[in-house]
Amino acid sequence: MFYREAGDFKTSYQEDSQTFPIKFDRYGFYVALAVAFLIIPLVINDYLANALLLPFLIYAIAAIGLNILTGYAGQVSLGTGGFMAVGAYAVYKLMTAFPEVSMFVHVLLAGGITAAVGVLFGLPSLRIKGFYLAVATLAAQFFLVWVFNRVPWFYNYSASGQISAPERDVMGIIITGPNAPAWAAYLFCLIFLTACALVARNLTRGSVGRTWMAIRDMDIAAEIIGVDPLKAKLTAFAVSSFFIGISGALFFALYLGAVEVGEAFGIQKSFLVLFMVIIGGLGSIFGSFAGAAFLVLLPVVLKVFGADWLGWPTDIVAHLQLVIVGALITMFLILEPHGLAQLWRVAKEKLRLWPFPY
Amino acid sequence: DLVFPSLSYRTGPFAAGGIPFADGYADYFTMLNERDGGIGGVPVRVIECETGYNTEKGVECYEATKNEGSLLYQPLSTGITYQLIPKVTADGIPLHTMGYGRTSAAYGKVFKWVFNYPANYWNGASGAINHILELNDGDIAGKKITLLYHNSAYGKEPIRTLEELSKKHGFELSLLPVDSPGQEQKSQWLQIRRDRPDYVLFWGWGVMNQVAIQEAANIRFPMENFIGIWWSGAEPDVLPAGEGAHGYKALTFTATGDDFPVFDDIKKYVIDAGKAAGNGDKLGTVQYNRAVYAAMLAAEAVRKAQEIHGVADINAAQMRDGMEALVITKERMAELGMEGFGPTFEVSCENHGGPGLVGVSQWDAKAQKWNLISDFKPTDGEVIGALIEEDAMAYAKEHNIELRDCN
Amino acid sequence: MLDASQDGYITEDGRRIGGVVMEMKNITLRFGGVVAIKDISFDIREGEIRAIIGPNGAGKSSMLNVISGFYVPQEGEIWFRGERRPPMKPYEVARQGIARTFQNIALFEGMSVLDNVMTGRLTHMKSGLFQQALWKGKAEEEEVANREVVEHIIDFLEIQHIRKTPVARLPYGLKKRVELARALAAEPKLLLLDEPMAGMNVEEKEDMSRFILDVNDEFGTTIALIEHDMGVVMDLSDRVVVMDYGKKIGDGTPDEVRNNQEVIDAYLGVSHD
Amino acid sequence: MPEQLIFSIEVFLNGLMAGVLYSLVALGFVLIYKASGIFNYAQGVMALFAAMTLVGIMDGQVPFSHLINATFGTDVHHFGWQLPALLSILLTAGVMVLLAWAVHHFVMRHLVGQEPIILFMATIGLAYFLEGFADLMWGSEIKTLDVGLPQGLNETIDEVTYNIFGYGFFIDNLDIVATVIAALLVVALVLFSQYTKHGRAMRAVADDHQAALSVGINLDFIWVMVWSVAGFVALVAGIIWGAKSGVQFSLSLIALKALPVLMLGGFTSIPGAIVGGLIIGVGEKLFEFWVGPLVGGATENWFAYVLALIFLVFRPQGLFGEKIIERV
Amino acid sequence: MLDAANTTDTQVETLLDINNIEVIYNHVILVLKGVSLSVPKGGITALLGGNGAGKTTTLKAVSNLLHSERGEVTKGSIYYRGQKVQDLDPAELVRMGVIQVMEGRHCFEHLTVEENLLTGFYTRKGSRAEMERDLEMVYTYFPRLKERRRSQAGYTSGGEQQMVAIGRALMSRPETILLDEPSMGLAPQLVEEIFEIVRDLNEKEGVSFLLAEQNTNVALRFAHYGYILENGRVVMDGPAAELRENPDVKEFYLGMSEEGRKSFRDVRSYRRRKRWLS
Ligand SMILES: Nc1ncnc2c1ncn2[C@@H]1O[C@H](COP(=O)(O)OP(=O)(O)OP(=O)(O)O)[C@@H](O)[C@H]1O
Ligand SMILES: Nc1ncnc2c1ncn2[C@@H]1O[C@H](COP(=O)(O)OP(=O)(O)OP(=O)(O)O)[C@@H](O)[C@H]1O
Ligand SMILES: CC(C)C[C@H](N)C(=O)O
Ligand SMILES: [Mg+2]
Ligand SMILES: [Mg+2]
Repeated sequence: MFYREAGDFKTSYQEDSQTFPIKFDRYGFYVALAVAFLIIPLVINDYLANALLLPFLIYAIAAIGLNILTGYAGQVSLGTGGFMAVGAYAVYKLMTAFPEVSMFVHVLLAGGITAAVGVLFGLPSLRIKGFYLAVATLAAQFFLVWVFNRVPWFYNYSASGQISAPERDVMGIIITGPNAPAWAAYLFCLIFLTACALVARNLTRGSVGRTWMAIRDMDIAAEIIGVDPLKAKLTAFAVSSFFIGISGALFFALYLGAVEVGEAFGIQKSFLVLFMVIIGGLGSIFGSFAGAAFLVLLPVVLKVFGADWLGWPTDIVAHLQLVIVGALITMFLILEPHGLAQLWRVAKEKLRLWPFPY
Repeated sequence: DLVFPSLSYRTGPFAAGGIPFADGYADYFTMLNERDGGIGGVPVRVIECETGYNTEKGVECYEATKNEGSLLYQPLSTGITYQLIPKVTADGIPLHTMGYGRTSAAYGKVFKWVFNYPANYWNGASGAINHILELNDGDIAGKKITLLYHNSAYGKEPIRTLEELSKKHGFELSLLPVDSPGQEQKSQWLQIRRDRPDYVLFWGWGVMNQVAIQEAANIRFPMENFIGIWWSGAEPDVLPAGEGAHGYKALTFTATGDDFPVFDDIKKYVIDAGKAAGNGDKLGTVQYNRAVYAAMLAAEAVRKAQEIHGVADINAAQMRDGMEALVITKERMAELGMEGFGPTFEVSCENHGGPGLVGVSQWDAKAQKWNLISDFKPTDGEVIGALIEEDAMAYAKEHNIELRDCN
Repeated sequence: MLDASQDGYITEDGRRIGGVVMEMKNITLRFGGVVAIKDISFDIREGEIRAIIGPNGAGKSSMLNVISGFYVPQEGEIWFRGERRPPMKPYEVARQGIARTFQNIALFEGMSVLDNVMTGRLTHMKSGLFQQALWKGKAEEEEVANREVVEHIIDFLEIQHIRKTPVARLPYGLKKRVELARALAAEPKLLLLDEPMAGMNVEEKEDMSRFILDVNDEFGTTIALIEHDMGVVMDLSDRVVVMDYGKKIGDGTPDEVRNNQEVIDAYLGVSHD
Repeated sequence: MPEQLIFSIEVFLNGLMAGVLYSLVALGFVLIYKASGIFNYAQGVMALFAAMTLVGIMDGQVPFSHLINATFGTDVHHFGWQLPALLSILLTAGVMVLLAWAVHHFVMRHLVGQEPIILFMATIGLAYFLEGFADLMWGSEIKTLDVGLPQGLNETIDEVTYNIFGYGFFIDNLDIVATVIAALLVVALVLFSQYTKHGRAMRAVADDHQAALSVGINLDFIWVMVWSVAGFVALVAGIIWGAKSGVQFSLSLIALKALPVLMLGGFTSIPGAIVGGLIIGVGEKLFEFWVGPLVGGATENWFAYVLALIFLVFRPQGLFGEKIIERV
Repeated sequence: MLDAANTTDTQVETLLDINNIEVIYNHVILVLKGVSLSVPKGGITALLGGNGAGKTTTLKAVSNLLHSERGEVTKGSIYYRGQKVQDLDPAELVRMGVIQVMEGRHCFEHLTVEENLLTGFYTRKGSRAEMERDLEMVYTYFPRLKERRRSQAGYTSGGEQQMVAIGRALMSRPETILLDEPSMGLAPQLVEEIFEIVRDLNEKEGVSFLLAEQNTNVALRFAHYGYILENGRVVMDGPAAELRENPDVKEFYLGMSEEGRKSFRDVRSYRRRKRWLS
């Protein structure tokens, strides 16, 4: 038996509620961390960073954020793009206003500002539920984008309304702008992602996480057994927006470097992140990673395969890519509506039982 | 070989403009390869990469192609241009945004790697006002001019210049943004009906063009007072409105029609040979022609670079030198089979934007063709120059860029 | 009638029942035109098992919903522990020490049994968002302390073996038991049970009865319970309220109720004994 | 009459007309939602697909020609025929039925009973697929659609109002046609869902799949039927929007215009879709017209959503939505 | 219609025949581990057993409603009137005369009571008049429904919803009704009432029933034959009268000890559960 949890006994409740209760998983996690922090920075290049790794890390943060709101607290949101925009513009204003302050601080503050905005737009969730709420969050999406497009103060009165990230450093290492080395930007994002994932995991395994899930699974019952729905929903909006704000800030400052709000943070972005969450698995942090990886990789792989290897015309490849991505998404949903995370869980269950079925 | 990535968009909301442009760009290089065996004996390789007009994909395309020995980027999108400006500057690859992108990139002292000759959006704005001035014998004080624009970086570009010009000439400017993609413009046109502006200037792209022209025809706005930028004046924009579009004007920095020898060569060596990038039915249309022009400018810069550095297989830095030393003369255009197709100009270290000569074309619905009704004329360099310098300096300050010494 | 003096009474099997914990005075509840509860008054005493019975649609569940603050009656007063209760949100009521189970199981299907029962402890957990985010200090201590309480209840209800199972996979009877566990985890002063034994067979009903009696015995919890199985009601409860069409048609000891002709006509059909 | 008032009336009327167009798209949503609880995001792309197919059939385009040419090195483009509009519309309707069947058979059938959000995501996947598929099939160039619908200023209204107010109102002929068509469609659909056996079965399916199965309702049939009807509604929407702004990608984005309409009207109500559409049409046009210039314009995108949001805060199930039955 | 005594009589035609079926949910959860039973024409056959024994699963296996729950019959066979019915879809079974009344009532909340009933007519080819007639028939069995015909089913009480569910099934003119826990959550007199109606339908209309029940007491009073299911296996079966007298059944399912029914209060310690198999 390859994967074991039998014989892995816990002697205290602390141990039982730790992040990776099973030894095998725990070691896997350490190995992954070591590779991510020690090995990848050595081999990284611009293409890897800009086409794959940065978007993956950044989207994973957004996906964790949305997963908290949608997967754990059950509030479907289509406003992710708008909230990412808040993070991006917040960090832009901060970076340009206080150039000497560390980017760490700016990004965190941007998250905080987004959290506040998130709470504001989360208020209607008290009355509006399910899909109606999903569509209501679109109001946030469109309104925020419009505001950033409209109010010149946000883009420092630049002629075109674009914002672009000036060069900033962390302890002397440049991490934004074109001169930032790939490994530095990568590590910066990775640190945020790791921290976000750990915080998310801590929140979801404790009482806050349980209030969220209770609201998700049956809000009336939750309220009757003592969950304050206002507090539960608003903390979910706040925490979720905090993460999404961070990801928006990184998306702008480290990944794209220049942003046009309607284009970069439009409704498509909201859908994309929601997809990541769903393909990855609602209510699973691991799923957020898996979903982000899948949807960042897939188009690139398809493109490289179609255009570069088979040499097909780019438009056919682009069309086929839509067809394939669409088909794969639906296929995934059909095969495993609970996402990659569930697939992984089932695989583990099978492994555990192997070679004896049932 | 000489590598030219083509960041094109044959899908998505702006495919209508993206397809002919991508075709023209590729076909011209194919023609050079077939006819001349490349440029200076070195074959040209075009790498097409689909962006869908999407900035993220644009960045991905850039990163994927930049290590292929790419000489020049033309993303055909103001949005992508903004992402690429810092990147090409860091990587040392020239970027040519012909008639789009960041206007102040014309300021070569700050934007070493970016070029936007022969004309930019501020030239466009000024050119349109000049045309109106001409129609009104130089006095447009008190006239009402409305700018109907794509609510994006692209559409907002002319605002600053128009504001300056309205101060200078005393016309009243009002702004009407339309959100992308712009299929619904009813309110904007009802507003135009109410305000009765004397002229409507128009910065649109994609479906927005077609709808605007249709709506203008619907409310019977006098078409000759409706003037679009060069990206809003192609065949697919006017055809759907039929007769109604007759008289609509669009600015341009290229000639119209396929009456130039270069197109015969393209037909002969590319389309008839079955080597066309697309269906081959776009030749002679506005955007196709403009792409041929863009490709021609690139090829000329290569020649210049080969001349300067004495190597045939040039690199990106050499390409940049070629672009900065580019001189387009009447004679050279004639040699290329494109006499009078575009303005003549010179690029310099300070000025990456060319002279900003702008012409006006008008749609003839009966003949179904665009006619050039005004030659390529200079625009208000005084106003524009000052604005460009101001904006470029602000950028330099924000990004800690040291001015180049151009002497 | 029993001697309902201020300080309670002694039951047949010798348990001491205390003073009035909860008193409903002239409650009326309407939904649009439907009058679900019509001017009903009754009380619940400390330590007693109080049953509410009546035909389907009589308004029993609505009454529990009124007690737990989910429905707000148009008229009437609610007195809890000697004070008139101001209008309250359901979660505030829960924090006062009133827990309940639901007629149609309302477990959190996406969570494990353990997590479900832990949600019952929410009213006892105080650590803030930041502490939890870092999983330091109070957050962890609290988690462990409450986990111990919960484990005790899990042992008590004999659901150790399914601790980590997602509740969605459990059979009905176990779900009911988990729901009871969740309510108990709150260590309520007053426990409301809405048809805890619906859909169970005799054996399971016996178990459930045992649990209910033990809760009452061991923790001294006051219990109000709705049930259709007359055997259970008659055996377990100290006093019974009978409702019909929103009105109260009987109130008293099981024996009194069982022999009340109005109750027989409206509800029992035949006399049960 | 004061000029401002006259302008407002004109904008109001145009808003009504625009609203009807939104309703038309929203209708397709409502149908599918009612019958299967699926929030069909692909409705917009279906309109695009329908319109492209219609143009393709009319102009005798060879489907997948680009793909065929690229793989086999051939050079086929057109069959060289030009079919009459009506026949093409019928053929396209047939294609939409086929599409309905395929969507159901390959996708939705396997997702029965999943949570709404999963279904929603599946339809977004479907939207991607269909968009790529439509482009592969017919090419992504912009196309003009002309089935002979009148377009442009309506002279009669212009004249009549000019005589009355001294100002000729602008009403687009196309909008008038759209209004009539939409009205007919709505009446037909309401009658169908309230008074026929299949309509009733459709509503039953919406409430409880399992129970519907248990009484012998053939879910597959109902769903294919509903998707077909929605496909037909999409075709109508595609024709009208296509005539307005050409047949191209952006047509699929009209879905986004329909969402606030649905929210406002209630996801399950056919009359709601209409009234919601009208309120939003009028609201956003008037707002853009009067308030837009003060705040810099381009408010239409968000105004509809914000308006719907405000409505929802007071009526969480939308204006006409079925009351959410909340009991424990 | 059928006497409890002669259910074992071979004369009687067997309608439904389930042979050794196995059901798996989600590809991993094995729920039925070989269940065999048969339902004779004109009888009321009860399927008894505790929670999670697999009663509902058995019924759904017959009516083919398992698919929508990711369940699957992996072994064994099911015959109705000698025809293999495993691969039919539920609608075809309804047309053959087998209809299920689901556990937990499952009314169409937003349809009116009458519309709910009419959905039962969906598979019938009958005329309008026939439909009206059947509707009347249902209303005579359930006069209460006639009063509430115009109200939305979502707002009717539990008992009424149960009636709607049964009435709806009757509208398809079934030969066999698979009735899942009709007594759940109903007040005692309603339980009696519903079972009386079941008996009426059985005797007057000749409808056969396969009845899943927890309430062993009532079920054995009205049924002719019973199967006891535990843990996905049939552990005992026999004529209802015999089962009623079986000491084990008495103790575990009827809650009686030698001295008659004992009080719930007196069960002082949890009994070690005795299982036939587990
Ligand atoms: N949220 C609500 N909206 C409208 N009517 C309601 C609501 N809740 C309950 N009712 C109505 O109030 C009446 C009483 O319902 P209630 O659920 O309290 O009955 P009950 O006594 O618990 O019945 P049962 O034994 O069937 O559970 C019923 O007629 C019911 O339809
Ligand atoms: N959709 C499903 N997925 C997974 N397991 C299921 C599913 N439905 C039922 N089960 C499991 O199958 C077993 C038998 O369930 P079933 O509903 O048939 O029992 P039952 O005898 O009808 O019980 P009850 O009296 O509670 O209704 C239970 O353990 C249950 O958890
Ligand atoms: C063809 C284009 C470059 C015009 C485009 N709208 C832009 O981004 O500027
Ligand atoms: Mg109740
Ligand atoms: Mg069951």
